[in-house]
Amino acid sequence: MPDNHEYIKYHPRWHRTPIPVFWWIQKWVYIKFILRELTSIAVMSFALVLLFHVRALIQGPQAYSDLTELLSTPISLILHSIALISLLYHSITWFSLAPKALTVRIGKWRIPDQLIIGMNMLAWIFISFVIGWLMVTM
Amino acid sequence: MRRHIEPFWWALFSSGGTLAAFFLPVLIFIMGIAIPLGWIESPGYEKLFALVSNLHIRVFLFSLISLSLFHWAHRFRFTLYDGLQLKHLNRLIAVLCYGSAITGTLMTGYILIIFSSH
Amino acid sequence: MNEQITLEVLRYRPEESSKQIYQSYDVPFKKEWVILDALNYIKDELDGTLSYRWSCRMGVCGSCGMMVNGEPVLSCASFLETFHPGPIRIEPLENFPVVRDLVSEMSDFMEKLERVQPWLIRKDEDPPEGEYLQTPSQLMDYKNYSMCINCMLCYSACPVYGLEPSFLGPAAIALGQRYNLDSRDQGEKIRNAVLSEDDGIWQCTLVGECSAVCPKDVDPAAAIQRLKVSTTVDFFKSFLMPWQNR
Amino acid sequence: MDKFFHDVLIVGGGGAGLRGAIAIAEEDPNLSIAVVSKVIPMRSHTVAAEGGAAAVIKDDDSLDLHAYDTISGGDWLCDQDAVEVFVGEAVEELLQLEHWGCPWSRIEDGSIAVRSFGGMKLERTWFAADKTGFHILHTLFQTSLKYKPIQRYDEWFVTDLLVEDGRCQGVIALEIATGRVKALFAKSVVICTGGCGKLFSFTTNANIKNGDGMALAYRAGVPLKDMEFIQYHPTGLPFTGILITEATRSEGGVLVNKDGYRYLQDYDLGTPQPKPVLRSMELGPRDRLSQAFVKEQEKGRTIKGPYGDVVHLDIRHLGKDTINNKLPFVRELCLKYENLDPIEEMIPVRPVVHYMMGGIHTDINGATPLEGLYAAGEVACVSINGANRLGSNSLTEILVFGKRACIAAARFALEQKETDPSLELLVKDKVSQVRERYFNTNGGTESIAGLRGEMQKVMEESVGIYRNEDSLKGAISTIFELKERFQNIRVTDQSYTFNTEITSAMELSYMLDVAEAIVHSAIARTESRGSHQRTDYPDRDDERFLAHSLAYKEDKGAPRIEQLPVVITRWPPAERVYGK
Ligand SMILES: Cc1cc2nc3c(=O)[nH]c(=O)nc-3n(C[C@H](O)[C@H](O)[C@H](O)COP(=O)(O)OP(=O)(O)OC[C@H]3O[C@@H](n4cnc5c(N)ncnc54)[C@H](O)[C@@H]3O)c2cc1C
Ligand code: SF4
Ligand code: F3S
Ligand code: FES
Repeated sequence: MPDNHEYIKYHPRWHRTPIPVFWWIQKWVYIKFILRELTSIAVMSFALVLLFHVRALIQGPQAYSDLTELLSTPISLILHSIALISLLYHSITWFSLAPKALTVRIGKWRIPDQLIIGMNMLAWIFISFVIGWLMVTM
Repeated sequence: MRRHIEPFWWALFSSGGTLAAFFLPVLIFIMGIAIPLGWIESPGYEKLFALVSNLHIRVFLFSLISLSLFHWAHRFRFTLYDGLQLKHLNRLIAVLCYGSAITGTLMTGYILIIFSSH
Repeated sequence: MNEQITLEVLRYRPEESSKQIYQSYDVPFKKEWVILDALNYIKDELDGTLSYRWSCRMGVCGSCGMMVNGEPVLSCASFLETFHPGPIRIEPLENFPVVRDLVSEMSDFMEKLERVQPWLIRKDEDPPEGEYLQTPSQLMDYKNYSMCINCMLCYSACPVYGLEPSFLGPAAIALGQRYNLDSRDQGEKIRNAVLSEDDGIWQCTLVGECSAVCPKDVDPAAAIQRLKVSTTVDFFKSFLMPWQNR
Repeated sequence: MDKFFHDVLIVGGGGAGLRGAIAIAEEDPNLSIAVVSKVIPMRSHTVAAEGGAAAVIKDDDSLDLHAYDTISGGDWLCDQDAVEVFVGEAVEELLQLEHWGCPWSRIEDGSIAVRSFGGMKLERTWFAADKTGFHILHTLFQTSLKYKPIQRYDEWFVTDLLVEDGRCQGVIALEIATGRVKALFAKSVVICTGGCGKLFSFTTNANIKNGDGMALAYRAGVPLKDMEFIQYHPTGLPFTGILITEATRSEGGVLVNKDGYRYLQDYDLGTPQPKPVLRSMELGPRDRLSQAFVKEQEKGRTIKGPYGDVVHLDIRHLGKDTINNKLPFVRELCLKYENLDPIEEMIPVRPVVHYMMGGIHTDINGATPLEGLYAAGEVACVSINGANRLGSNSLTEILVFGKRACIAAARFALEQKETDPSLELLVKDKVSQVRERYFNTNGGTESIAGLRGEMQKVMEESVGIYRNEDSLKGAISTIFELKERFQNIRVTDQSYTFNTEITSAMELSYMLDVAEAIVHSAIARTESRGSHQRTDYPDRDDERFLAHSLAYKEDKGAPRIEQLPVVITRWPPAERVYGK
């Protein structure tokens, strides 16, 4: 027996804790993270809905009014509400993380993160109002 | 130096995310909630048709829809990897996600092109 | 003044059992004590067999990171008072193999750190007579990435690293970016090639917890995001202006 | 039996060890270099240094001025040849660090910024905000990664030197993670293990500063030099002993007693001025400031606190911007550990054990009297610090002499043949000694923490800022007794895996040896000089004591204390004058 058998016997014996499949429900911050990631489903779904709008426009007034009817069903309203909430969450998280990706400088002065977030939010609100106003006055 | 395709997907993901963040909430609100509930009056078929006939609008719609799909494809790919620990299905998931987004983009392109011939 | 507080310490002693077990200790509750003082009390007065790392007791050597009530913290910078009335759960840092008790194995990081080439790379071999000039604002460009004490809290908070231990991880990437942004450095290309490999920045899904737990405000999440932006810009540049590739 | 061979083996991965390792790798890439450290190198205590590193760079400064400040600051106990080498090589070392990427603070045009420091006549302290040591250590560590010949043994604890044929040929070390005890052979060995502040309970030093290297050399018959000179830093936070850097005062912070009075003016340190004046008042040397505190305390003019008396360090008048830009770490530490914001409140401070002027006796190339053994950094005594080190000289010292010692060791290694196989027996013997001594010891009764506490108490009480014959005699017999009791130490942890109880026991035995050298050196020096203040011999005595003390370990009983004359080149002993 080698004279150092005692330690060889115990080394290396590291303990590894496996990560559970549902790791993301263990902490509130991870839940928020996974919800943020799941907003992409709403993004995708509504992009497809937009495409359906366009398709209905091509197919003529009849198809379009069918679509309008479909949109007024409670199911559609619920789904749209969920999508809206998801997208609000998406927009807010997206803009709050914007300063992580870009630093803007004016001369030597680096624009503080809060200001970048603020400017994005303002632009967002502005765009939303313009689009809303266009739709109403069209 | 090996060139990775990853920056390409990421660029699509982040431009899609940005467009979606700016435009989608208000569009959902108006088209999916306010108009169906009658809070806002629908502009009507004719006006909308005219609107979409505008080339600029169509280019915009194309970018918005297609990039949103890529945004989803990229994000969802990682959600599947990490959230469900499906890393070993890496290839398959990537093909499915980006494949769907590419198909969606082709469809969008097709529909918007035939729109102009109406 | 004789108030006590309970610490539930997750212990692992490979020679005795392959399982981790919680062991409770009652220690005096003192306002000015940090968790580390309580552990030292246990080691000195109650149970000499408890193992953990520490050195500076002033939040700068980076050796005393552990999970306290589920959050990765520096135990020399977290006061008992915050967790009153207890009990307080003390566990080794998550996402690392445990060697013994609260001691985690971090050679993985050492290897990764080396991989990002965290030293100044210059094309010209001869440095100047005096110093390289660097204005205070150029210094500010990378300063906060140079503050990393390698405490591993960020790795412990990053689920992506937990799931995929091959991920280069927040601190190593931030340190790579630290040299990239240093006005004296010319090695960005070489480093970015490593940083954007499969195990590099693209694994990060911007969970952001790395920055949230960092005791030195290094903000590794931002380092990674900015690298994504700059690598992407380079990627498109190399398509549009292939003559620039050399 | 596991064996490892290297050309040069460096014990310690702090600033001195890493600087030296890189120097060897650059000198001769064919040499194999081992860096053995009981902590991962970036945990070394160099990381905690805050204020800065001194070197002459500005036009109005000169090497002679730096040398004079150092020598007078050291109360003429410095070897002047060493000081000349030191100030001469200082600037290239700091520039070298700059070229490796150290983020030195700058002035607007992009050149290096310097600040004033205690005891320095001109502004010559380079700094990286108030985390200078941190940046130096990380720059060195990260740079060292690019040199392939440097092989690290992280978390290996050196337990013994291998000495055979009157030559040091390697070390015995314990791999902490596995409990293996192995021999690491080398043609030369450099000890860079840092200081021994943990001999005292109230110290700025980290848990790992136990004088390991001093004890290793001492046990191998190498003398320890000037061990009675222990620096108290005047501004430590009560309870934790966390250091508030001298830079706080060089930026303009002032010390006041309980009446808000700048008491230093009463102790021959100049008169208060609104702006900091170099070599005056708060910018006097550390020994004098710490002594003034004790005098002030005797007069009852200090402030009572739960952890001993304090005075106040006031930086409120510097304003938020200066504090945030130049002293961010000071603010962070106060907020975190004292729960006060120095922008609005005064900081309570008291003198705290900080630095060891003495150490392993070496020549100006870092060579010890034992062939093949070198030393550098805080563990060594070259001596450039004399009876009192000036703030910001030490970081420079670890670079200059870390490099010199390692280069000398490398050159020595090149001349040696392969290691002698007859060492095997010695190794077997030493390894089993370590194993029998610490693993499988049952039935001891003395607790590690208990003995350590008693040692710290006696050191604090008897070998503090002021000492006298009686206090030292008491300390001598207590340390002797503690050493006896150590033979009966209790080690409850018998695990081979990351056993930190065994390493603390070993550290305690190192500290007891170092303590022995300190108390005996202190009693032999019947004069007052620099940080060694004897109330029974209040004056400096150049007739008898313009000399270093050398403590040699004896097999039994007290160490033998010898003297070695100080090297004087151009600056004959004079009075130390501050504030004029
Ligand atoms: C709080 C603080 C602030 C300071 N500020 C300043 C300042 O502003 N300016 C200045 O000039 N100086 C300052 N100093 C002093 C200076 O930092 C130190 O003197 C210097 O860093 C010592 O460096 P070193 O390389 O000799 O040792 P260290 O950095 O202490 O390194 C010692 C190394 O030896 C290893 N080691 C020890 N024992 C063993 C063993 N048994 N086996 C294996 N390895 C071992 C350790 O692991 C470590 O790697 C300060 C000191 C303190 C405590
Ligand atoms: S980035 Fe922050 S959390 Fe991560 S290792 Fe560095 S200091 Fe620690
Ligand atoms: S937590 Fe992890 S996923 Fe990215 S932003 Fe931080 S590295
Ligand atoms: S002990 Fe050094 S960071 Fe906590």
